[in-house]
Amino acid sequence: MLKQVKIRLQGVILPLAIILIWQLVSNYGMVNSYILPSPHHIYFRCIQLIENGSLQQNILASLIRVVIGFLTALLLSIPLGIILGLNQRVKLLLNPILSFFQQIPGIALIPIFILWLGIDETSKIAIIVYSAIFPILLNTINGIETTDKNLIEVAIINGISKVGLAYRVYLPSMLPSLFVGMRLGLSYCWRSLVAVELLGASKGLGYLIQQGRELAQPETMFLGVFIIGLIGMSFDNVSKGFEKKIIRFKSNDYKED
Amino acid sequence: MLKQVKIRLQGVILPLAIILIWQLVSNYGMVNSYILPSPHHIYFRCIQLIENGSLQQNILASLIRVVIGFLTALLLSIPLGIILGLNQRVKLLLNPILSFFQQIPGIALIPIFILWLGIDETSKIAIIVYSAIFPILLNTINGIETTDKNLIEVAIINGISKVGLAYRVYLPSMLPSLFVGMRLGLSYCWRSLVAVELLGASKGLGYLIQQGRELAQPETMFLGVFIIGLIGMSFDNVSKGFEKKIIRFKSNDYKED
Amino acid sequence: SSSQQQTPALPKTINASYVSRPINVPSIVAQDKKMFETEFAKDNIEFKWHDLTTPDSQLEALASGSLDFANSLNNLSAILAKANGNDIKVISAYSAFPKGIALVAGSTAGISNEADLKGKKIGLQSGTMLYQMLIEDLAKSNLKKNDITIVNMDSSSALTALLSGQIDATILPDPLLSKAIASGKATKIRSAEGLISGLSVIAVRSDFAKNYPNLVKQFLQIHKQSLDWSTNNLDQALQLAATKNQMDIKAVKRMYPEFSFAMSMDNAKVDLIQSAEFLKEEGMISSDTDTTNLINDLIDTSFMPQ
Amino acid sequence: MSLLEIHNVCKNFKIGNESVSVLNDLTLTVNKGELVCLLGVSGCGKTTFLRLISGLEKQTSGTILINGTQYKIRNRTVNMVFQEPRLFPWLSVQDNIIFGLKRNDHSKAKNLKVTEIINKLGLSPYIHEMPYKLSGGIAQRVALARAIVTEPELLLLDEPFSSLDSITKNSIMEDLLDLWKSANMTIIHVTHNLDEAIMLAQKIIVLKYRNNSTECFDIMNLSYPRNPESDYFKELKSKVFNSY
Amino acid sequence: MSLLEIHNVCKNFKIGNESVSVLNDLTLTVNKGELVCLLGVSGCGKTTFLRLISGLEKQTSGTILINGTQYKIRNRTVNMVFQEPRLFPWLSVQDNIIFGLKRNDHSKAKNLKVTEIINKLGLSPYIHEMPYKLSGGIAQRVALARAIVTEPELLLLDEPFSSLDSITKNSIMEDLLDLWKSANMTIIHVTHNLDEAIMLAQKIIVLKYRNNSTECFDIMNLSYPRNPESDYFKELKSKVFNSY
Ligand SMILES: Nc1ncnc2c1ncn2[C@@H]1O[C@H](COP(=O)(O)OP(=O)(O)OP(=O)(O)O)[C@@H](O)[C@H]1O
Ligand SMILES: Nc1ncnc2c1ncn2[C@@H]1O[C@H](COP(=O)(O)OP(=O)(O)OP(=O)(O)O)[C@@H](O)[C@H]1O
Ligand SMILES: [Mg+2]
Ligand SMILES: [Mg+2]
Repeated sequence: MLKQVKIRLQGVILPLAIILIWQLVSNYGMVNSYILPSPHHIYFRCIQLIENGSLQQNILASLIRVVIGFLTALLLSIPLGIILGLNQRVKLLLNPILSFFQQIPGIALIPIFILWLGIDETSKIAIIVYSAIFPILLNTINGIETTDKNLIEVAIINGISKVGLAYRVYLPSMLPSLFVGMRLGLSYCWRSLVAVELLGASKGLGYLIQQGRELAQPETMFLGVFIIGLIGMSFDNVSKGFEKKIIRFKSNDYKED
Repeated sequence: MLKQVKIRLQGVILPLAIILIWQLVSNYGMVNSYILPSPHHIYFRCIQLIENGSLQQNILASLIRVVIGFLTALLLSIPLGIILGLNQRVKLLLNPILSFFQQIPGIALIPIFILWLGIDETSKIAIIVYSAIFPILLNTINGIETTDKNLIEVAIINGISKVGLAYRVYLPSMLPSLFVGMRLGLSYCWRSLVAVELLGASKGLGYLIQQGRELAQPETMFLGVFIIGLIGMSFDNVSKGFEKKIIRFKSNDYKED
Repeated sequence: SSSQQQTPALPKTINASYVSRPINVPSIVAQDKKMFETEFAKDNIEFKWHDLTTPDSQLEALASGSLDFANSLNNLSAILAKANGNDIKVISAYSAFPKGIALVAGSTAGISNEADLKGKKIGLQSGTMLYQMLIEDLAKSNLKKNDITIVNMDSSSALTALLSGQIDATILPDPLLSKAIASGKATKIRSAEGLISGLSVIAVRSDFAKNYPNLVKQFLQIHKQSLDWSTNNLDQALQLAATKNQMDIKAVKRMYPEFSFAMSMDNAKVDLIQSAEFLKEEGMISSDTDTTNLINDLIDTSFMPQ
Repeated sequence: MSLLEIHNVCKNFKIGNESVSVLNDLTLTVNKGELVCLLGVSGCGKTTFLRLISGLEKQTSGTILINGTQYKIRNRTVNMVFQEPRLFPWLSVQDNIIFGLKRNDHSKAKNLKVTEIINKLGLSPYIHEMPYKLSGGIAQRVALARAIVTEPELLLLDEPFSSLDSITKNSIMEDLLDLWKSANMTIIHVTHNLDEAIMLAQKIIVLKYRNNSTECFDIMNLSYPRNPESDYFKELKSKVFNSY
Repeated sequence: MSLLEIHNVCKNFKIGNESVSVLNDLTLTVNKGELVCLLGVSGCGKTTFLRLISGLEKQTSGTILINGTQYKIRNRTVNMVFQEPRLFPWLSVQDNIIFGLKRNDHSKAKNLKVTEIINKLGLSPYIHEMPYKLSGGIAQRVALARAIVTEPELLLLDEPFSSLDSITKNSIMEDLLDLWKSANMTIIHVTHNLDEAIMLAQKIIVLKYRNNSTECFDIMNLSYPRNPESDYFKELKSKVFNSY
């Protein structure tokens, strides 16, 4: 128990140290406060926005978008990844087109999204989905392809159906890869928020960041950044914790002193 | 040989079909050419820009940036990934901060990059590096962590040094994961170009896309998109081919009819 | 340091931003003719251009010292920056093109004048000159912000949204404006003339201006030269602009008359104070700002060529 | 009645660019309910042979019939214990063992049977452990249990006792014989241990190394339990040994 | 002179929240140049014992000394053949075999020796193949070769012949004896096969299941090759068997 706490504490040391130095350096005017406002100013801004209630609204708006976008990305990319990982023909057919779209900047897709999906939430979700889908897809495929063939043979000889194979062998075996994909995908969801909320949003953390930049209010921008970083980090940690719970089968390994 | 060709052909069918339908639909005025120009128009624009030499320059400028940025990302993230994958203490220390930065939109870092790195190439490379680093890092860590402990024991008992362990056991074993990370990282390099080349570039494919947007020349924008897609796809294919060559040890697997 | 009368040694390099779009002829010409490079080379100063198109990056680069001059900075951004502690001086006008900015409506939106905007969906980026124009325009027809729906998006997206019928109206600058009208799916309601100045300016770091007043003067002098050259060689200048921006020469020729590149700041102070008041009303700068003081501190016309 | 018919089966593997023949023109019949032991030197193709029967590998030519028809894998008629334990690392011992049971087949009777098998194989102390904690011999027994609980018509065993000490092995062999008799299973048991074959088999088949021939020793008539120290067996042993 | 000294060694494993004792107060000495066979029922702790000696696992209490000092892993004094082949899937058979050789140790003499070992283990046809193409027995021999070529002072063998047929095994056992004599190696050989132990060992140690005792049978004096059919051996065999 105590050890757990100690370990947690270690991770906090570095961030705290950085913030402290940052504040000190700001106090002595060693950084340009127009570009890098002091933590104290950011905190002050935070309190301000909480008091007028707008921060909460911004967070909520983004949170909903990210959650919906991320879940949609999961729903699309995991089955697709399984199909591509298992079926060589489909893979050959779709590979070039996927490989092409993998490279396209999200901003370049905006006109198409507007044309087809309008300027409401659908388009925004689409951009989020697009940002998250490839890490999940590629890691799913990798998870499938690196599944131990020997175990698949065992499952097949035991009469497991294709669906059973997918969720009783491939799924548990690809979990580590899948989690990497999900964690990456989720963080690209957060990252995409600025671009997303340039498109017809009047609320959200990305909007806050963009507004902060345009209105030359760096503390607003950094507040947005901080909150995205913190929420994203929490999600990331939850997912890591989840991963640890699920993937129980890692063996004890040799430890050197 | 013939089979190879046939397989390649299959992959081309779908993209060709899409382009054909797109052209037909455009011919009949079924899409708004101010939003979605016809392939023919894009091609025409392409010829124009090749003839005045500007396309080549744009491609070259972006190519150099992406290559340098990607290589820098590799050089940073693979060793870091190996260290984090192997050393639990360092991981605990750095995890929160990495997890935090993983979520931050690149655009929010631009002021800081400008402050510290100026507005020349360094800042642009930094944005590219930032876009690519996390997929490589996380997949490297995953590759390290999923390396078969049994093989590591064999290596240790055979007196392999830590460095030897890294490049004779971990490296080959994590190659599939590493390649996923690299392919993702590379494509995020390409994706980042628009944001990158908003920052003081007068050449590049991202610049071209942005120009197309600002001057309401959709065919210029789509040309940029196409070229990014095609070059990125070629890189992706080269990397896939490379991967196949290197990872020879995949076993034959059971094929169902 | 003001007590020390010796001027600091000349800088090794001068960094300036330029924006070539939509048709910023002076910058394009100056760049093409290497006017600044040649002139400053005489003092062994290297002159470097940076294509920074977004005002945010320009201002951040000014604040961090990576940039000494910013060309074609829109007046609202300059005011916002100044109000938030980015110490810059506006030393000259760069351009103004109120004629090249207009309110357009989708042809099926049923809007023929400002009064029809009531209850409509209008897409534009808040906090910009375009937004300023909208507010001024609404005020003229006794409408308020709440009478319409503003959808926040950049102009490029707004054009797409307008053409695909997702919004009823928007305010576009050229060349997006002419594209919209040429498509036949949008009609022009009115231009920005008489509503806003549409002014963009040349700004310098205050630091730099204080240390090297002569260089600042020289800078504007060269800028003026580029303007003179353009006027004297108009066809050539427009051709350069067309090539630089990959545009049709006809489009450039059609747009050029909408632009004024006059450096004069005679009316600028009034315009800037009006803009600052607007920002204050919109809550974008602090409500206790003394706008006149702010603008007085921002503008410095002492470097203007005679 | 024959359960398994193998006619002129060949199996080549591609090694580099060459095609190397591992099994060549093999013909063989196994009757329903028979317990066959398959012997042969290391690398002669025993595992390959089992994989062909199970359908995991396709023969290069020839036909393999189970119950007179071509076997469709996933049919649960055949199960196999592989040469390596191949346990699912994410499942506990218990979940590994019941992996092959149909989901709707968790009746009480079935559960009792599974428990009985677990007990007989000495696995009850380990049922909640994860595979990486198991010793080699325990893991092997878990793999054996996993195949047995599905009660296949044809059970293929690829050296299932290789990691077991003689005491454990003898007790398990007895249990296997019991099960074989009661469940009316057909078993093909690959082993490299002559004594094991003689203790168990009704028929001993020796597969020759990269060659088209097999030799078959019929000891169907002999009753169990057998005494490998008897003169008959010693003679048989040396006969089999010489036929390698 | 003793090479290996084990004093009051205990090893507990955590299973769930319980700490289960696998080895309890074990004390043992192995002399330089000795060939010891270690027997014991499945799951009694033989593998754990070897892992403790090799340094891959740390004892819960007690001391293990090699050449009088605590052994530092990576020192190349000890090598081990694991119970599973554990071949590197990305290396050919040849590269697997020379994996443990120091990079600067590719002298001609060394190469000759490696080739000799490859030939003796019957691996020459397979040297360019990848591990997944190998049969169980061949893979096991590759693992054996990999350990032998490094010529460790102390060689730990964990059931190295479990997947081999008797012919192959007998020939390899002879080769191992030759090597042992010529290279002055010390060998601890875990096996579950009594005959094997009697054919090879100078000392047979029986490890008791979850218990603190071992039983030791000294047959140092007997010369090789041995005849397991002799009366002495039969007697010894049953003695050892009864001590399990
Ligand atoms: N997938 C494969 N590709 C190429 N060669 C293979 C493949 N599988 C097996 N072989 C070869 O076929 C031969 C027979 O292999 P098999 O595994 O059937 O032998 P075995 O009789 O089971 O041997 P052991 O007793 O050692 O397990 C071996 O030489 C092996 O190298
Ligand atoms: N990492 C571990 N965690 C928990 N228990 C373990 C672990 N490793 C081994 N054990 C337990 O310790 C006991 C001894 O295991 P060990 O592998 O040493 O047996 P063994 O004598 O080699 O058996 P076998 O002949 O079957 O290989 C077994 O009950 C096993 O379950
Ligand atoms: Mg085999
Ligand atoms: Mg063991």
